[in-house]
Amino acid sequence: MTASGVVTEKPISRDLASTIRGRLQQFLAFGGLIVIFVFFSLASPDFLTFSNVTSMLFSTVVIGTLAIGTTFVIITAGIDLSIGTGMSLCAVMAGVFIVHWHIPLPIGVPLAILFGGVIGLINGFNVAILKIPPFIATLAMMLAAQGLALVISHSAPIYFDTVPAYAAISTGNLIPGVKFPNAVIVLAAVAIIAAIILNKTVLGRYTYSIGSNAEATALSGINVRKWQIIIYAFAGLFIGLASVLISARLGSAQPALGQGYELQAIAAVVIGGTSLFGGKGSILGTVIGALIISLLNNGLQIMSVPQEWQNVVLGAVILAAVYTDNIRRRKAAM
Amino acid sequence: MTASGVVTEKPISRDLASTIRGRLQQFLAFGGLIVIFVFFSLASPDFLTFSNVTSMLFSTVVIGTLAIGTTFVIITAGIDLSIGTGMSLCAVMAGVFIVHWHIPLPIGVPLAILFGGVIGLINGFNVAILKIPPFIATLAMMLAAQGLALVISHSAPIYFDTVPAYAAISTGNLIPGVKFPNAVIVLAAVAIIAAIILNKTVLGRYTYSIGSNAEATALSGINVRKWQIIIYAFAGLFIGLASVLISARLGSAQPALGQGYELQAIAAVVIGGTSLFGGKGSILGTVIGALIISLLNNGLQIMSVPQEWQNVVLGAVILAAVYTDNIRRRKAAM
Amino acid sequence: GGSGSTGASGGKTPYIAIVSKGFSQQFWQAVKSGAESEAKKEGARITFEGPPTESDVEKQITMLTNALAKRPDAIGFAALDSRAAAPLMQQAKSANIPVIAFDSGVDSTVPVTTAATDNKAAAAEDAKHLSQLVGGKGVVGMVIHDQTSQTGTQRRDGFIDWMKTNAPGITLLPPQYSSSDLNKAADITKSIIAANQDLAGIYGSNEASAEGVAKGIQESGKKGVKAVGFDSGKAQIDAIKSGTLAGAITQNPIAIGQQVVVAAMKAIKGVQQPKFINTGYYWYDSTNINDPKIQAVLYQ
Amino acid sequence: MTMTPLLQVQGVTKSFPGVKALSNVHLDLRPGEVLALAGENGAGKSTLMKLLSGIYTADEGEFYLNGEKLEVASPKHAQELGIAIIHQDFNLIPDLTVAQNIFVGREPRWAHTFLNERALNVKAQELIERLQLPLDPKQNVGALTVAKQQMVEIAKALSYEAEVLIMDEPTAALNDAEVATLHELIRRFIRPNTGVIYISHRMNELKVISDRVTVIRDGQYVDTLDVQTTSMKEVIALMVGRSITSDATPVGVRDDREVLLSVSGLNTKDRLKDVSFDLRKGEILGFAGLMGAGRTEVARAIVGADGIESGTITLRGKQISIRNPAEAAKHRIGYLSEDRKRYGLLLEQDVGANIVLSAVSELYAAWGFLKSKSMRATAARYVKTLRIKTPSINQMTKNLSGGNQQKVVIAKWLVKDCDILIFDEPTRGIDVGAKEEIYVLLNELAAQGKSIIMISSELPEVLRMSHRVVVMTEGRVAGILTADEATQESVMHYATLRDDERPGDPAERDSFETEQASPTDVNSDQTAGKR
Ligand SMILES: Nc1ncnc2c1ncn2[C@@H]1O[C@H](COP(=O)(O)OP(=O)(O)OP(=O)(O)O)[C@@H](O)[C@H]1O
Ligand SMILES: Nc1ncnc2c1ncn2[C@@H]1O[C@H](COP(=O)(O)OP(=O)(O)OP(=O)(O)O)[C@@H](O)[C@H]1O
Ligand SMILES: [Mg+2]
Ligand SMILES: [Mg+2]
Repeated sequence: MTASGVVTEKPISRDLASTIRGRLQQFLAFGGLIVIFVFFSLASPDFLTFSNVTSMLFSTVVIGTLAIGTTFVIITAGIDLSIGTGMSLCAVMAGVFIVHWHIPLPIGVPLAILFGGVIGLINGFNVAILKIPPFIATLAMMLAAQGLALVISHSAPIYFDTVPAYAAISTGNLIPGVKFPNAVIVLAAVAIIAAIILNKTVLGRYTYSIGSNAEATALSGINVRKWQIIIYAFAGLFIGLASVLISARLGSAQPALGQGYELQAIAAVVIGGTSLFGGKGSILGTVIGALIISLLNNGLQIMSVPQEWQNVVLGAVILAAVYTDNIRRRKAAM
Repeated sequence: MTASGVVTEKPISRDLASTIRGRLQQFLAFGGLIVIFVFFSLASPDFLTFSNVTSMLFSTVVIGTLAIGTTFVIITAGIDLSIGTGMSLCAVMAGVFIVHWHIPLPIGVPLAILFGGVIGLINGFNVAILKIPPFIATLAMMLAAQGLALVISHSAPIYFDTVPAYAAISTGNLIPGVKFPNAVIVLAAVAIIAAIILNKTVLGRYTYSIGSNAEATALSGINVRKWQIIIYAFAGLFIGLASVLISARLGSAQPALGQGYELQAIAAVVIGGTSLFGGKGSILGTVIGALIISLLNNGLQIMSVPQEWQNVVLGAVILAAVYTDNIRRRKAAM
Repeated sequence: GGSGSTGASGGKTPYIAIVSKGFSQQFWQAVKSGAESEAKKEGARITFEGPPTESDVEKQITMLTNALAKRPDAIGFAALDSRAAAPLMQQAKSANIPVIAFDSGVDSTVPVTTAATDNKAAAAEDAKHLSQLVGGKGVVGMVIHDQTSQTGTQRRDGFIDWMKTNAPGITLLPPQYSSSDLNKAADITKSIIAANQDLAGIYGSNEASAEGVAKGIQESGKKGVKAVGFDSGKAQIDAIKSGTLAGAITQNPIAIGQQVVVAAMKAIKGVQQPKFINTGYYWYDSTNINDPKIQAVLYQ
Repeated sequence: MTMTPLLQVQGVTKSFPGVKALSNVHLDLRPGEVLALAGENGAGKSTLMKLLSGIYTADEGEFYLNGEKLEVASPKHAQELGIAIIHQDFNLIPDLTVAQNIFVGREPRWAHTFLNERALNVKAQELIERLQLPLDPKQNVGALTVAKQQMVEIAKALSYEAEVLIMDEPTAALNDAEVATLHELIRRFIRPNTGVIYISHRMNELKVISDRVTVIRDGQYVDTLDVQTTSMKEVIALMVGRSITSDATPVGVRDDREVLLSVSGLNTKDRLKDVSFDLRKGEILGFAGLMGAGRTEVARAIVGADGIESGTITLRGKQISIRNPAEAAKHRIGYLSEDRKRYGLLLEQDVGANIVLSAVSELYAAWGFLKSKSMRATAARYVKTLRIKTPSINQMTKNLSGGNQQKVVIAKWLVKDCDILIFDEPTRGIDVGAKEEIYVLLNELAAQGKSIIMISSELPEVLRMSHRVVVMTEGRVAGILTADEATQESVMHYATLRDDERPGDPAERDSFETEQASPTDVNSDQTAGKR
């Protein structure tokens, strides 16, 4: 065959260049985070201390875990509003399993996480099979979970103090001697695993495909319904995990805690560059998004900004961060 | 000329049939509402009383007004998270205008409504010009408005009792003798006006076309940015109006009230059949959606369902309502 | 926890970090203003923060953690869930930061003192007055501001317990919850009235709920329902003056705020003080509302 | 000639990241002419047109309209200047009706604000009737087939009363009959002060409609030729830099092949009536018919994309029921949709991801993990074989030229090892050279024993590829012809058979005479010699 003129010359070197550029972009997105970090470090001497940075990371854990799970759902062009109250329900179930039924931790904790998977499974079923728009399906789940958490717990916190080992899941220090809470390590591990799944597995690939064009994906012979259910159920596991992390941190399952977390988690995902219209997104972005939010909250509190002003500043900084990120991306795309 | 064989046969009769079918569909969507209504009427003798129905309608007013405005934004494939706290901020501003600055009502009230427009305008600017995703732009506004409402009001309600006429905007009875609150009449009027604007004006047409395919709309020579700003600003007026209605009802501007209203309003819009992906939606649907939510809340309270179960039932009914609506539509589309 | 030494008293203005149960509600704003005015008097610097809702335990814990990171000279803390805060209490102790608990007790030996009201007893007082107002019989509804928080449950349970033991003629409706949303409280009240035409009395467990109860009664046009509330606030005081509300229990949030700062200053200076400071509550109605003693505890 | 060109392009250069789409291109359009623009996929045709219509701005170069320098700031500005364009990728608003789409931005109004919907529909109806297009002004555009959407684009462009009309592959989705209609419209549009730039990969059509043809290759100007005095062979040679020799008849026609798939009595609620046919092993079965004949419907029904009312599908002698395309894939049946943008591509994903999509879990995964290396190798191989013009397999598919996007869709189905491939308009928007290569590939697949259903609106293509031709009309199978029987005339005869119409019924035949005549006309250049 002739006419090789159309085949691009040196595809490899060009490929490499674009890879480096992509890396650089992510690095720069990270840059926004770093700017804020440096600012606070200079602005307040209390900010850049080991214990404060640790506690900032610690406060990222719950939102971060929820956000990572939701990233999958949002990349499929879905949404999950049930993560906040779903987390309360899972925490209550963890309490029921572990405190009331005395199931040992090595079984009870996975059970609680799986319970999150069941919540996701139901969401997935409603979305994929009953064809309920994700917003409504998960809104309904949000309401139901909220109610059930109260019903099951009789509107009272369930305390884990009969099982002292439970708290160690979040607050213990795996690395002996260093006061670095386990929850942060768990978040890091989970982020890495999620990133691998999103980028290196069939599940991840189909997550992107479905979000890009569900119809084209279906016509390519992929069972979109089945995969949607799997993805929602998989994301649900993160609800369960978050519930364990938060209830271990607090030493109790708080049945009314959690509403509003969905918005924060979704915000982290979106700030991290994932599109609500599906097809685009990354775990690294989500983690950065979650860090930006908790960094800002922490920094503003550390700087003793009056609370009524904190939200004003938070809003403005989020806007500025995303705007500069936009400009950067447009520049990079030139 | 050629190719007459391809012309569709009997386009007129098909047209008529599809029109009738369309009407029937809306009637049936209404049907979901009616089923719930009839159920409660049978289940509790206290439900179907003039005063209860009035108060149910009254309780729809705020969410309904917010939802109508947001319908426009959502049809453009946008979202507005700032409606709840934006409403608080507007209410506080109404207090500042009317109570602190003694601006007479006929000017003060429009000013407060316009202030809502300004909030929308800023959102529109951030979305259209700075290209911030609507979710983030309005999330930032939500945070900023929340903070500003507290800052401006010094975290204390502003009472309108020096201006007794203000309360009449919501609670007065325009129709003499009949205890039918003005706010409900305002909502009805606003819904009709909004429906006319959405269906019969250029603004409405561009709302749909931007949501349906913004790129194609721009290529057709329409200034999409300009119209996006106009639409957000227009939707903002409803934030202002809702703030007047709620503060007139309560006799005070509550700076901390409002968060969470955005989710309810968006839920009303989506339950009413508007797609979060843009291009589709109607004011009638939104009003039905808002009515379904407040009907369920009211009915469950009237039936003295324990509150923790109310949310569970609410979730299940919303799911069922939307599911049946889906089936009906699929059937109708056959 | 490397939160260094306090090193405060060395000429620098002492810094007191106060973490409350809420922020934007009137009650907490009154506590805040009391604390601020006292701090001014004492020459101290304070910060005052609280989570958006009284169920947001995690947010409060984070706020407390951040407060500790600022190495304050003393901490004022109103725990949403005292057990969840226990490790942080230990951390404060090891950093030699004295803790003043307020509004409710902290399940820990760390706090130097606790300035709190007995919410259960206060709610019982409300129940007693309502029972008298309705003549010991009839249907009584409750609009409670929160389902799980300590103030919510104590004010609910205190009310219910008193009614159950002391007023057998009264039928209590299941409590409904307003999430401290005035608008919602008004809607709930109207629903309760619509469903119970024979409603004799109704109780609102905080400012928003009480004000909502007054609004709901007013909007429904129903006459003869006796309503009692909790806390104060302009609209509530007006409702009491106009008779829509029969009366209410108020605590003294301004004094609570002041006492937190006073106690903190004492603790910083190492002055001994009692383990418990009762901040008290007062019943007020149209008869005593202009009493200077009552006027002093009302906030608007 | 000394007259000022209507439109002149000089020294235009345009680059995208990693791609130099145009370099120093010039072109002039004379008043009163149809100028064809020819070039391979990715040569830069659409890019040039987008520069003219204000979508992109040129890196270098100048434009002149009637001798005056032209700076097109935006699409709206282009409209105001009298430049109208039909885009290759549709730019329609799916949730609006046909009428609303045609006049979007120019709606009849009262007081500048209120829409006069009735006037809008009347205006649209008038336009549609004047143009003789089979459209209903009140129908939602999103519900239309590609062909009809194309017509909406045509109507919209013609409604502007422009001086310069740019048509970027307006006929890619059209049937010969509709092509003829369009040509008639163009002829009526041409006046002494107007001109048309016409892009198409159907070479025979250029001969019929255009006066001159400008050829570009790899973003560079090659030559401009007078159509009257040039043969299309020369144009093609200039385009692809070599001459195309094609054997113009189906290969491997045999009638002793075993039946693989048998469809019998297929009915759908909407369109199909009693559709029956057999597909044999190693066979290329062509599907011909006018627009709306139901060919796409048959394909979608077979793969389970749409529900069927009755009828059986038998695969290798066993009756099967296919509820969705995933089940079809399990039976090794693949479907390439005619609407690449809506049903074929993940536009926001890269080329590599698209190419391997349908084969991911089967060929490129172990224990759920992707075999990235082998995926990339495969993608790179198909980019090479199909000569997909892209800077790398990491390029976003959206950024490819139309024809190259189509090649990506084809590659996707070549990667997946299907026994039965249903190709719906597979060569839509693909240049002549690449078409030949795809034909070769299809013939190779058939020779390997794969069965192919090829739905195409280009009759010459159907005739040169198909072992047998199924002709459909109005949802029915009007006739099944062998390769020998299938000719322009016989196919068109069956394609226009009406319900209950006996072949040769003179009264009914009358109304289709013109319709049959014109396509024959159009294709005479290429096909007359072959048959
Ligand atoms: N937005 C874009 N970003 C990057 N590259 C682009 C973009 N648009 C076009 N290109 C590249 O520019 C070149 C020319 O594309 P163009 O669409 O003009 O080709 P074409 O001649 O119209 O081809 P076809 O016949 O396939 O439609 C192609 O290599 C294409 O990949
Ligand atoms: N008159 C019509 N009314 C409603 N729907 C129609 C009509 N004509 C066609 N359709 C729809 O369009 C499609 C039918 O055209 P289809 O694509 O099957 O025909 P085709 O033979 O493949 O023709 P082509 O692909 O050339 O348009 C189906 O989706 C059908 O529902
Ligand atoms: Mg092109
Ligand atoms: Mg077709």
